[in-house]
Amino acid sequence: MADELQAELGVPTLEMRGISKTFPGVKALNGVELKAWRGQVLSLMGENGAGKSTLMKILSGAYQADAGGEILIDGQRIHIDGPISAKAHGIAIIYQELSLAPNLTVAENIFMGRELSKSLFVDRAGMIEACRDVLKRLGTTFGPETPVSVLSIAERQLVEIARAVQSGAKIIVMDEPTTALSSRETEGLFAIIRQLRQDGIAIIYISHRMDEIYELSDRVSVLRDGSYVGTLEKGEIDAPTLVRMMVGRELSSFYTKDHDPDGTRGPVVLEVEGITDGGRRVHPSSFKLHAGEVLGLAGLVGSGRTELARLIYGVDQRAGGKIVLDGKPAPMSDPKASLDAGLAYLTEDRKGQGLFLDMSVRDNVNLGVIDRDAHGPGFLNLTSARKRAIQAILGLRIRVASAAVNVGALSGGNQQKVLLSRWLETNPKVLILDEPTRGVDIGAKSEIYKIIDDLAKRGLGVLVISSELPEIIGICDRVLVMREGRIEGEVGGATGRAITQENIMAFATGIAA
Amino acid sequence: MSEQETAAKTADRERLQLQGGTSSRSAQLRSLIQALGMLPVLILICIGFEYMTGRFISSRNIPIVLQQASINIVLATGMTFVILTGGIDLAVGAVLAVSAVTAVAMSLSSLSILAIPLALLVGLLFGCINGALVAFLRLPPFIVTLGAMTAVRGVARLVGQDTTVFNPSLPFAWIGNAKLLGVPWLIIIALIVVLISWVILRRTVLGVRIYAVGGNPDAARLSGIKIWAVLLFVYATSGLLAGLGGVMSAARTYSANGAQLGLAYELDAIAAVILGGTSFVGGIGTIMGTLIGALIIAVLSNGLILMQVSEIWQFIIKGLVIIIAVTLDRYRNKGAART
Amino acid sequence: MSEQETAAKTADRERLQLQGGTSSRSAQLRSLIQALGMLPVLILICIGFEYMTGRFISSRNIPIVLQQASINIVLATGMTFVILTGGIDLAVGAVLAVSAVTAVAMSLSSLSILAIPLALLVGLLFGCINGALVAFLRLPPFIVTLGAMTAVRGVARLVGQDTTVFNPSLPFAWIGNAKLLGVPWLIIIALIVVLISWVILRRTVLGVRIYAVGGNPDAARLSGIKIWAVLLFVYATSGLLAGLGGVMSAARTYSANGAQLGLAYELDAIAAVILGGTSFVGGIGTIMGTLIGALIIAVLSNGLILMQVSEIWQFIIKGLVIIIAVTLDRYRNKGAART
Amino acid sequence: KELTSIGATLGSLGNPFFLQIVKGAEKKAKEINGDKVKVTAVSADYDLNKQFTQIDNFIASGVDIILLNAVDPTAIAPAVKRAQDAGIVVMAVDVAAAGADGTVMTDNVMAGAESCQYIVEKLEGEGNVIIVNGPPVSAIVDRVKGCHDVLDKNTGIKVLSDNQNGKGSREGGLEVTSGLLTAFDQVDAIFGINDPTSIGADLAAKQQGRTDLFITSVDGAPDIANQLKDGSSLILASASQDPFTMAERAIEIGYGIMNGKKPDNPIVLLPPELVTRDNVGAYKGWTKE
Ligand SMILES: Nc1ncnc2c1ncn2[C@@H]1O[C@H](COP(=O)(O)OP(=O)(O)OP(=O)(O)O)[C@@H](O)[C@H]1O
Ligand SMILES: Nc1ncnc2c1ncn2[C@@H]1O[C@H](COP(=O)(O)OP(=O)(O)OP(=O)(O)O)[C@@H](O)[C@H]1O
Ligand SMILES: [Mg+2]
Ligand SMILES: [Mg+2]
Repeated sequence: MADELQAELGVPTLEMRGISKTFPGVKALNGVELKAWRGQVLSLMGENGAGKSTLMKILSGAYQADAGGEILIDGQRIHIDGPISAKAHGIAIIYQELSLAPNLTVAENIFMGRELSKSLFVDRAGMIEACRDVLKRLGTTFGPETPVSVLSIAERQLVEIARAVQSGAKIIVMDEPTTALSSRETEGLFAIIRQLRQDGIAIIYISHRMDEIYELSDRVSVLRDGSYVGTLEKGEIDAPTLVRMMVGRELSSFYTKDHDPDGTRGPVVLEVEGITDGGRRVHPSSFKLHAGEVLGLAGLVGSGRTELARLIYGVDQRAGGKIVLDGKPAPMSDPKASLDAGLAYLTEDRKGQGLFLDMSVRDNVNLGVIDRDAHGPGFLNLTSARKRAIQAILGLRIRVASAAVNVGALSGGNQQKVLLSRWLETNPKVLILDEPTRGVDIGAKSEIYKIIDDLAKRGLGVLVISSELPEIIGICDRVLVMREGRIEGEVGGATGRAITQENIMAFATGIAA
Repeated sequence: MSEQETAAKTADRERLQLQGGTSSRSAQLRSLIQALGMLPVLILICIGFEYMTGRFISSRNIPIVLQQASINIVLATGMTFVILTGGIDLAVGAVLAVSAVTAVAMSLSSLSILAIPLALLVGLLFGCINGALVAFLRLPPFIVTLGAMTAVRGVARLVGQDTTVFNPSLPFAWIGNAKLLGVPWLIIIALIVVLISWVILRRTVLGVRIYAVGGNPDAARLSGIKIWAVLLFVYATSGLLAGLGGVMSAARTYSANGAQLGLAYELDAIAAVILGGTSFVGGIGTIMGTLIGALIIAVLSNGLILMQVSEIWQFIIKGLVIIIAVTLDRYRNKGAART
Repeated sequence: MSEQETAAKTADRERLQLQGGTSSRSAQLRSLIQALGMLPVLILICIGFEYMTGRFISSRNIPIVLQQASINIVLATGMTFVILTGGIDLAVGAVLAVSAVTAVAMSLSSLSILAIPLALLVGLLFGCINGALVAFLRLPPFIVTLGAMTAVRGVARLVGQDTTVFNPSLPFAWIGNAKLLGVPWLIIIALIVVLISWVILRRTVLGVRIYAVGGNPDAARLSGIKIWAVLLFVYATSGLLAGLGGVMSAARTYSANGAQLGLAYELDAIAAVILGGTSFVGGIGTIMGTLIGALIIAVLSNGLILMQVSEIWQFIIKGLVIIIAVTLDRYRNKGAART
Repeated sequence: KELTSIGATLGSLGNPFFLQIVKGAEKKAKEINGDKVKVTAVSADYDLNKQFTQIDNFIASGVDIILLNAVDPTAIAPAVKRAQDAGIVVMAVDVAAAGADGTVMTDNVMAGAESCQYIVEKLEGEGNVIIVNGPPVSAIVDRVKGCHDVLDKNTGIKVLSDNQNGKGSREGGLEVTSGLLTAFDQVDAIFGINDPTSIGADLAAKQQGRTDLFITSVDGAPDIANQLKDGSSLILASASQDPFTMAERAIEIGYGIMNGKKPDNPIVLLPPELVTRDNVGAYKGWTKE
């Protein structure tokens, strides 16, 4: 089969053979191979920590592979010793962990390292013009002159995508480009990918979202524990096979919704009334969250979901409105007060606002509760800290050697699990989860869904913000939809409108109104 | 400090949001006001001094203040480059000393024509050494330049044989004493340095890359920017400008002393940069801000002497004014954001 | 600096990965070696001096070195707290001066029993002011403490009426001159300070929070940490320890001079912290590293005088050794990472 | 006893004055015991704590004589005592040091007085004078005191300013004097606390075209001597010291004490000599090797 294909398509545009990578103490990659052809989308799949990003970072020159492997472009053996030589070979990459300079504008970021110039001087106007088009095709609401520091995570992801597309590379790697994108931006991206495919670009696409894989892939290669498992051709791609290849076992149920089988909701635990930041990002919004309920918050990128959550949690200054938590008016003016009152918030920006990359898994897991555990006047309770960390590692299947490892050394999905466990440990009454499964593999995702379900069963109120509609539809009892800073509508529950993609999108895009 | 960074970013964002509807012209105006930064504070201080002494704003005094500021402006400009990449250069005072000593000593020799080029070269050389240590060995800039500050100070004393070298008929004394169309050369030189630096930072590819390296070195590296080249450039520039500062200082006093000259100048230079709104974490800041920062410092020194405040109180007032100045600036920014 | 930081962080990360398969015992051993940091360099320098002078490692000289290091150890410990949060405290030298002057002046009055408490209180007070400005007004620490350094210096001179205050029968002179079981009190005090600080940083909730604030202030706030409290604490501690340094200095010399005492001490303290491996960006570093950094600085000063090197060459050698020391450390780390 | 090593801790090695002290000490030491003597000079930068440290280091390295330019004449006592207990002879130079075995110094009060007496005479008891002060160390405090004593006796003389610190350097003198000359329109004379300060003041006056005044100083350093000779500067007089001889004398006395020879008078006060434009021809300048 493979040989036939080879005959049909000719020499692979990109071939990686026998690539290994050893981090001190960890063999991240072990003799991995990969073939990609121009005009095709090769998807790369695998559990969190399987080595996908590492393989791609070797391709982009961010890491050096161990001796022994080889990389060929159009059959020619090449040597990549850094980002510059990778670029010279026409390789562009969208990193999983965003790598933009926040102090520069969108255009400057897109052209970073290959700035346009007119004689001696930098040609800002030219760069701005040159990226207008890509930004438009991606459907961004911001322009090329916007400083990146003001963009949300999703918008930054769009900038990264624009950069790779703009670069004119012949091989483009996209490492989980859609984790923060909602369906509309994803559509925009897919349109571009199809265009690129037609233009004869080889695309390597990494994602944990099955539907995207079906939609885009010409072929899927799978990694497990740093080893190459196999490749499925277009016709052979189906979920059970993929899951078996990735996880090594069958996955029974994906979405879990065991709580609240008969729709009898508990008492209201969180009541938000007319909360607003003065109309800049969030117009007065009100809703009620019941105990034992999983409430979804859907909307397009930039619709203000994150901003609303931050207002509720007390991160940003509130201009009006009130909050009643568990029957008591909560004067939540800062995160500390919210936490003490029993409200926890998982941020969507795990690297920027969530994790302490230079601190251990143990400390990261325990940070929300260290003072509750403390002995006497603030001495650390090391025993309970270790216990919690180990429980979290085992319970969420975090792939890490020990609780003493710095979080920065974990793969993206595993970092997400560490962050999630911090908030679970605080034992809140209400939990706000902003993109809880961002970058998490299917196995772990179903575990997180199970956890959310369990939390609801235990009587917590859970507010889930997610850009992944299937996820919202799969686990929520009721869904609020935001548009342009307002809660535009509600589906599910007593509304009589079913929780479907169409109903949600209707509110999200404003056609319902 | 990242706490403040965050605050600043939020302010930024809010300011930007504001521009939402408005035209790009008015956005430019806003960013100009932004760039002016501490200017209102500077003007306030000047008016205060004029009010209290009646002599501050005079055709006699203003050139004196500018002249006194000129060396610090030159040093602070170099420091701006370095701090924009997230580094620091503690060695500028010592490099200034060694190049001043070199310039005067050389002017006494038969090759006095080489005095200035050699002094600049010495500055450049030490700058390059610092840059190489930071860029290639990836040592922390603070320690590298602290070590350099100590070692170069020793070299300065060595070169000057540990005394004051003095040349009453210094061939390049015009730099420190003559005027062009009524404007002292020291001031002209300082302004030219500021101008060139502004062009480099705002109008060249190198400038964009300096900001990129300071903003996110990982991203800069991954996008193929040669970080070592950028780092080497900024430290070399800082060294070269410290060398220029040495020439200016020598020209002004006809002499140089390796042990005493330039002590603690690095603090003044850094203070000017930070007062001017450049951030220690790198990637944020402007040359114009630095210019204003340096002027604030010079005006304070001069004005307090004019007021004949005793030295003790000069210390206290200067310290307080510096703190008050940044506080005002913070509030001004907040105010702008609210408008 | 972030370039290197990144490199260092990656090295850290890689080092940690190492523990992967091995037991937690050996992981602890490794992290101990990690914590030792510059210790091998320190030992190397000591052996070098002993070899060259034959007098360095002697029961007479070692206590002298330690005693000389003691004040810097105390200051650098306070500085470690501050730098761990990503800040800096330039005012320690001036605060040391004002509290030393206070202590001696008070000891001359009828309430001499209050000399030490009052001096410590003065240090604490200035620390709290710095902390409040940084924590509540969110001003950049460099500018705040630069302003404080200037203003407090003025206050120190004011308190001491600009002369040396001297008390030949200082009631607390034992601190600077007496011994306990053969160990000078200065050394004992410094070690107690180090020990307490170690406990705070490593064994208390506050310690974890200090690292958290330094590592990622945004995340710290979202995790319910009161950033202002942490910042206030670290600057207050730095002030208090500078006050303690003032008492130690006064006890050692029976006197204090507001204008001259403690000049540039902040640089030595910062150098000790950074030599000890603490990172300027915050969140990374240890007290033990700082201790070793301070010892390296003291050993260098002492050893070079023992070798009767001329002062000029002392400067040059000191500067070079500092740079070489961090370079060695970098290579040691790289080596470890490769193992 | 053989003289093998000398430690010197001095106010600031940046000042040529102190360098002459080192040179003088080196010369005398060589005379006494040839090349076998090692002189280590360090700069205390006017920090008493640092000076204590340096003295401790000298004790540890086992020097025979410490040449001490005390940061503070009284407060240095404990350190002096410690050195003496370790069998080291402590010689104070330029500034007194409580408890020292011997002292050789210029009479700084007198130097200030002589220099300012010149101002009084030249102005004939009428005029406005600026004192450009320096770091508050005893030598300088004494000079200013001597100067003030003289000026205050003349009711016609008005001291416009005496509280600005020129840091004892040219740059500082230039900066401070620039400010003061802007602040006062009528200035007849300036007293600078040392030669570098006065040279700075001279530059400032010239830059502003203020040639209607004159300057006096203390030190009598070579630069000043030259300027007095060629008449190019506004500096008309400087009360000279002789650091080189000062150090020679100190080492000589110290060596005597080492070998049990108590000097008749442990305190030697070298009188300053006022060098002016008129007598500079006869001035032999600072003694040199
Ligand atoms: N810089 C590093 N230092 C040490 N170990 C690392 C480093 N980067 C990655 N690893 C390890 O290598 C393995 C593979 O990581 P990688 O990031 O490639 O996973 P991934 O397949 O991209 O996972 P995810 O889906 O979570 O992004 C993980 O075990 C991770 O802990
Ligand atoms: N602190 C802030 N101040 C001003 N504008 C902000 C701020 N944070 C985000 N924004 C902007 O507000 C808009 C809404 O962002 P928000 O993060 O709330 O959207 P969201 O619905 O959560 O979508 P996503 O997180 O998927 O981008 C974005 O355009 C963003 O640029
Ligand atoms: Mg990955
Ligand atoms: Mg969001």
